[in-house]
Amino acid sequence: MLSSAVGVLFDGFAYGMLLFLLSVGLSVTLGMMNFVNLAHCSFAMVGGYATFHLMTRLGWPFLATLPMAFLAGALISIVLERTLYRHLYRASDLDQCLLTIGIVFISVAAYAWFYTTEQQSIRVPDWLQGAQHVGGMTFANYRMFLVVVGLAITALLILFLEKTRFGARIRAAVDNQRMARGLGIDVDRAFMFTFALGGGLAGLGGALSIQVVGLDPTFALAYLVYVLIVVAVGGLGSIGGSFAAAVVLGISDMAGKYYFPWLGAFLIYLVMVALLMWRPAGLFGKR
Amino acid sequence: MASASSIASTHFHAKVRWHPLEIVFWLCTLLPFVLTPSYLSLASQIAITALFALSLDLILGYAGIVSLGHAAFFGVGAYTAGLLAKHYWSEPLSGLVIAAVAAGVVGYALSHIVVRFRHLALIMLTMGFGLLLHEAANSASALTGGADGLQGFRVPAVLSFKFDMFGRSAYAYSLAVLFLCFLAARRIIHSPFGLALRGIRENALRMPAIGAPSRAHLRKAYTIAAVMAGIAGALLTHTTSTVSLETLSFGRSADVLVILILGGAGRLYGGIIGAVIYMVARDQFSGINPQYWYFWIGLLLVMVVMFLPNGILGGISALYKKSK
Amino acid sequence: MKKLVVAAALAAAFGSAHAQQAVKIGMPLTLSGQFADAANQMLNGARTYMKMHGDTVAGRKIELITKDVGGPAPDVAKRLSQELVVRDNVDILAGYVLTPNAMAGGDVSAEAKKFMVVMNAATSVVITKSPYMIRTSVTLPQVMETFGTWAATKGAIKQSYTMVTDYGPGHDSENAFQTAFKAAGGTIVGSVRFPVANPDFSAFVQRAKDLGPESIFIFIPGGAQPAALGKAFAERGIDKKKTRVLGSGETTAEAALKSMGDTALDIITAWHYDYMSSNPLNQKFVKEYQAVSNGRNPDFFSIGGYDGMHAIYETLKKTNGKTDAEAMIAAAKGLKWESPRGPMMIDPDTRDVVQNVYIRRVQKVNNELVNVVFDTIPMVKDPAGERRKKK
Amino acid sequence: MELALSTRNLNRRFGSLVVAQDIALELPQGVRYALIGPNGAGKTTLMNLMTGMLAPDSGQIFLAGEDITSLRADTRVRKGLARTFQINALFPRLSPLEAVTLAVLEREGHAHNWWRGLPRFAGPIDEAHAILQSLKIPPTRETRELPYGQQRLLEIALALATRPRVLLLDEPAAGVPKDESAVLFDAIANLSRELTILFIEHDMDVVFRFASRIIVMVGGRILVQGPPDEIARDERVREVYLGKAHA
Repeated sequence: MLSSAVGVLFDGFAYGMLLFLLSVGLSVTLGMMNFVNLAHCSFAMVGGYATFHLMTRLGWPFLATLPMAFLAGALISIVLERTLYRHLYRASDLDQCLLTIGIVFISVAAYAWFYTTEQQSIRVPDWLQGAQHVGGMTFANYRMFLVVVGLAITALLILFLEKTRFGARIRAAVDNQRMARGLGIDVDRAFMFTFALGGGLAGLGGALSIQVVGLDPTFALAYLVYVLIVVAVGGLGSIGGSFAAAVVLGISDMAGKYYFPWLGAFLIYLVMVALLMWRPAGLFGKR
Repeated sequence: MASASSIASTHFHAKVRWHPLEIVFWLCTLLPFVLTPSYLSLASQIAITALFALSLDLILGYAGIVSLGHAAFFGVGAYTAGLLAKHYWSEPLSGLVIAAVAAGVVGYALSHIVVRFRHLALIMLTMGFGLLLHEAANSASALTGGADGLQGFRVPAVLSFKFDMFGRSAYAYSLAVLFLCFLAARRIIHSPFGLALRGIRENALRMPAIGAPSRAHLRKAYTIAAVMAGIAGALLTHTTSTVSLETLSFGRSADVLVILILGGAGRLYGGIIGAVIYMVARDQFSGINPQYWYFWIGLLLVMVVMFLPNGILGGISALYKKSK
Repeated sequence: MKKLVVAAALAAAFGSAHAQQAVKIGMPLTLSGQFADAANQMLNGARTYMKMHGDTVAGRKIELITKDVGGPAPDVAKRLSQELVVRDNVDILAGYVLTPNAMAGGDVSAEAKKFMVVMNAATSVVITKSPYMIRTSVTLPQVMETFGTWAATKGAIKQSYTMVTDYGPGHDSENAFQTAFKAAGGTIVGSVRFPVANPDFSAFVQRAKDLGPESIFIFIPGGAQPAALGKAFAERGIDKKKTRVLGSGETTAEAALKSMGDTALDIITAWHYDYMSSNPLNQKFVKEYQAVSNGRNPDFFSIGGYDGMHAIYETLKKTNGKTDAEAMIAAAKGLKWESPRGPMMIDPDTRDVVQNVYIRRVQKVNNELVNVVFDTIPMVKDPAGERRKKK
Repeated sequence: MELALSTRNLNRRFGSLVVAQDIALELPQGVRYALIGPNGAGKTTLMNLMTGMLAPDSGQIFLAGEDITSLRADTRVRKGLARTFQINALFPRLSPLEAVTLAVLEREGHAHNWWRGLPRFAGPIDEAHAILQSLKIPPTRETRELPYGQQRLLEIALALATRPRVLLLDEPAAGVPKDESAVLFDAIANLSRELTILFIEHDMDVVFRFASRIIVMVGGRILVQGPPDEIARDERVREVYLGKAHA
């Protein structure tokens, strides 16, 4: 029984990495900048379709498309931030909801138009296929890859934000706009970069998730619920919080399906409700 | 001293009196019978969605509670009415009352948890309860018929007016119930309790400092909103004789939130105007272009937010003030 | 007196014009949302038939009017069906990808007395909603009970562990397969249900692998699930010597095979159609279909649409263009024809589809994964429909 | 003499920071108390403890002899303990008349009535209107459009509407220019005699003109309390305010 427990923990952790990549950007924009960006998963879809397009239409290798997916997500978020979001930083959060839901609808229709409603999948390189069997335990290669990428991104993110001067400037601008402007920090540029970073990570997350859950134009709506759960449970504006929440929810979802499948979809919602009632501000929430 | 109290009471009287525009609006709701007889079933579903949006407005527009799971009460009302018609009797008016009570009980129970939270935690909890109820209805397929929807019941007519394909009695029934609930909502808004709700929305922290039991007020508002949402759900069951999991879905909760924000929250008419515009636009766009109409609805939402902040009514009243 | 003559002339003109007037077919489909792809495949199937057989029957032009229901929403489906009848005054209602929407459409077909053709919704009881309805897709008991009986008898399988998606059709398939399998002497060692929303199957496949039953039976809907299940199998792999994998046709659909790769070999499925079947009629249909849908291969939604149009064309020929429901349903009952899927008939009593059920195994044919048919149960009636007749 | 408000060894700390230590206060009925002390002495915290906005670690609070330590904030208000806030906590889009009427309706227990129209509650409306007139606040413009001084007066009007026995004023004249604050304190001065008032204030000549007794608080503890002339001469007070070097 122990072997399957380790297997489930590993799968859960890998699935958590995926959820983390998809939601960390939203935790930053929603938490620190107080901007309700429900279109966050559309950025993920942009990254996903960028990878799909490069691989199937232009024959790029899988790994080469990942940075492009990041760029695609970052680019689309810069465009949206500069044209639309900028005007709504001081608007009510309800108006922000309406704007971003509108963008989700537009993205769903646009991708259905360009890529049809067909369920897309990609051929990852062989060394990412199949699984390693170690002492009765199965570790899927792709999931190991996800864990490695997830941990690397988390380390880079924390290093960048905590250690570099530019990272410090972003945290300052995002934490207290007025004070940061007082110190001469170009807050607009910091906001734009924060959105780009969040959008890029989502794009990367979208690209990485094709192999696990597939990709079709309704991705932006289907995964919005899960991303919101991770952000709320993790705590606004805290990268560590999102990481912890993504891992907890990933493992509990996987374990739920394995050990008490009759609970099915109830489990992840029960875990969310319980965690929120215990820690309303989230596991590591600042506010 | 008469002059002192006269100023004061005129201040409140002015707010309560019916504005001529309101009367014109409610007369216009009768036009579909004459102008668009073949769109009456659409009109009936718009009236039902308007009632659903009105119920959300009570807690969002007036008490500041953002809910992403309001379809839970809509669905409870819909299923109660359906199960009643299937196992007991299919007379709709009594069905409405029982559905309203059922939704109210569920609303009252959940309100004890919901009022203790704020901001994102509150939104996610309402969403969580909505999703849990949806899953419960799906797995209790023996009772609810699961994904295939509740089968084996029909609601033939209301007060000897047969529900038929043309939707005449459906629209009359939905509109009448919408109007009655609207009157109730209007009374509530202009009552002391309505003033207390607006106080909570304006400054929830100050309310205890003036001796207001905020949580009790919020619980009552949440329950009233649940009752009204349950009535809307039951109306859909009666007028279409169908009940499905979709009445409990996250999609319906998100749609009604979009409709209310589109129309403008906190103005009683926001939900109704939002429902008319959103559903007519959706019907026309999807008629022209069944596969990609989402694009145009998305564009409409973006345009409204960019040019009419605080929804259509909010934007118009701002333009009106600016022009004065 | 003069007025009377003019009225009569008008009526005559109008009457004869009636014969030339187009036959309008109203199609409420889930063209947006989660089931948009299924609706597109079905519509392309219908359009392929019209391209192959022309768009006029018995002197009347055929016109398709599509509306978007948006998902499993019977209230919207009912309203759209009503509007098609009242506003667009269609002669025939057709399409209906999902069961709740078909149920709602059935009410309108009965009330408005309109001939109705269900081209997919597979829950057996749908057919009872209107006396003017026929079905040209499949019913779940028709395939799953047949498969359950086959598995315990010809398939020589003693035990099975069932895994189905947790929603209406999933529950029906589970109970159909289990009752038939047990009736034919097999034993069910356990069952599990996947949540509809989250298509990540690795935990379930891992659990089935660890249990190592003699066989597992899988039912999943079309759309996102087959590819995701395929990936989970490719990742986890199933010890084919210990466990034989049985499934509904969707388990090894085109998208699933593409992502499963060789782990799909030897998977045994039961279904009524496969686009790779060598039947000449099917080869022609697939070629024409690819032209209409810019290169997509047809699936069981497409064949449902294709055969639905065929039934409409044949019925109109027999009533030479008259579209009143009584005449059409009488003409449709007992209709027999050779479809790309194989022989087909509309059951004269239940108006439901009667067709072959094929047992297939995944094999490599000139290194392409194909569902090769190795057993056929001919002209299977819907068992649930038969039981309803006895009641 | 009946004690309006008293506390017995009230303690509260935030981690290592002690904000209140064995606070023992006794405010007799009708006396005007000033609470002074340097910034961060714990003056506002003491008010938050007494009004139930903040729960004490230990100790008790009595209102007219009744132990209200465990009561909710809104229940304490209904028992007669009202307060104003240092930073305006008002209702931006309600008019002053609506806000004060709401306070009166809550007091009379009418606020739960969700069926009768507001105009039918002439009593509370008139009472609210009278309070606003007494403090010269325009009744019908939206609160957010009022000048800052009048918003400070509205804070007091809201507190008065609850007909308190004890009124806690947290720097009522904060941010109000010199001349206007005189008007403000005149309004406070001629409030009814049986009303016990405790106000936090930094401006010493205002304190000495209005307070009949003064409490000096430092580092979460009460240093000394007494009549104004005694406090003026007290060494410790001068030390606290002028710092040791100058003493």
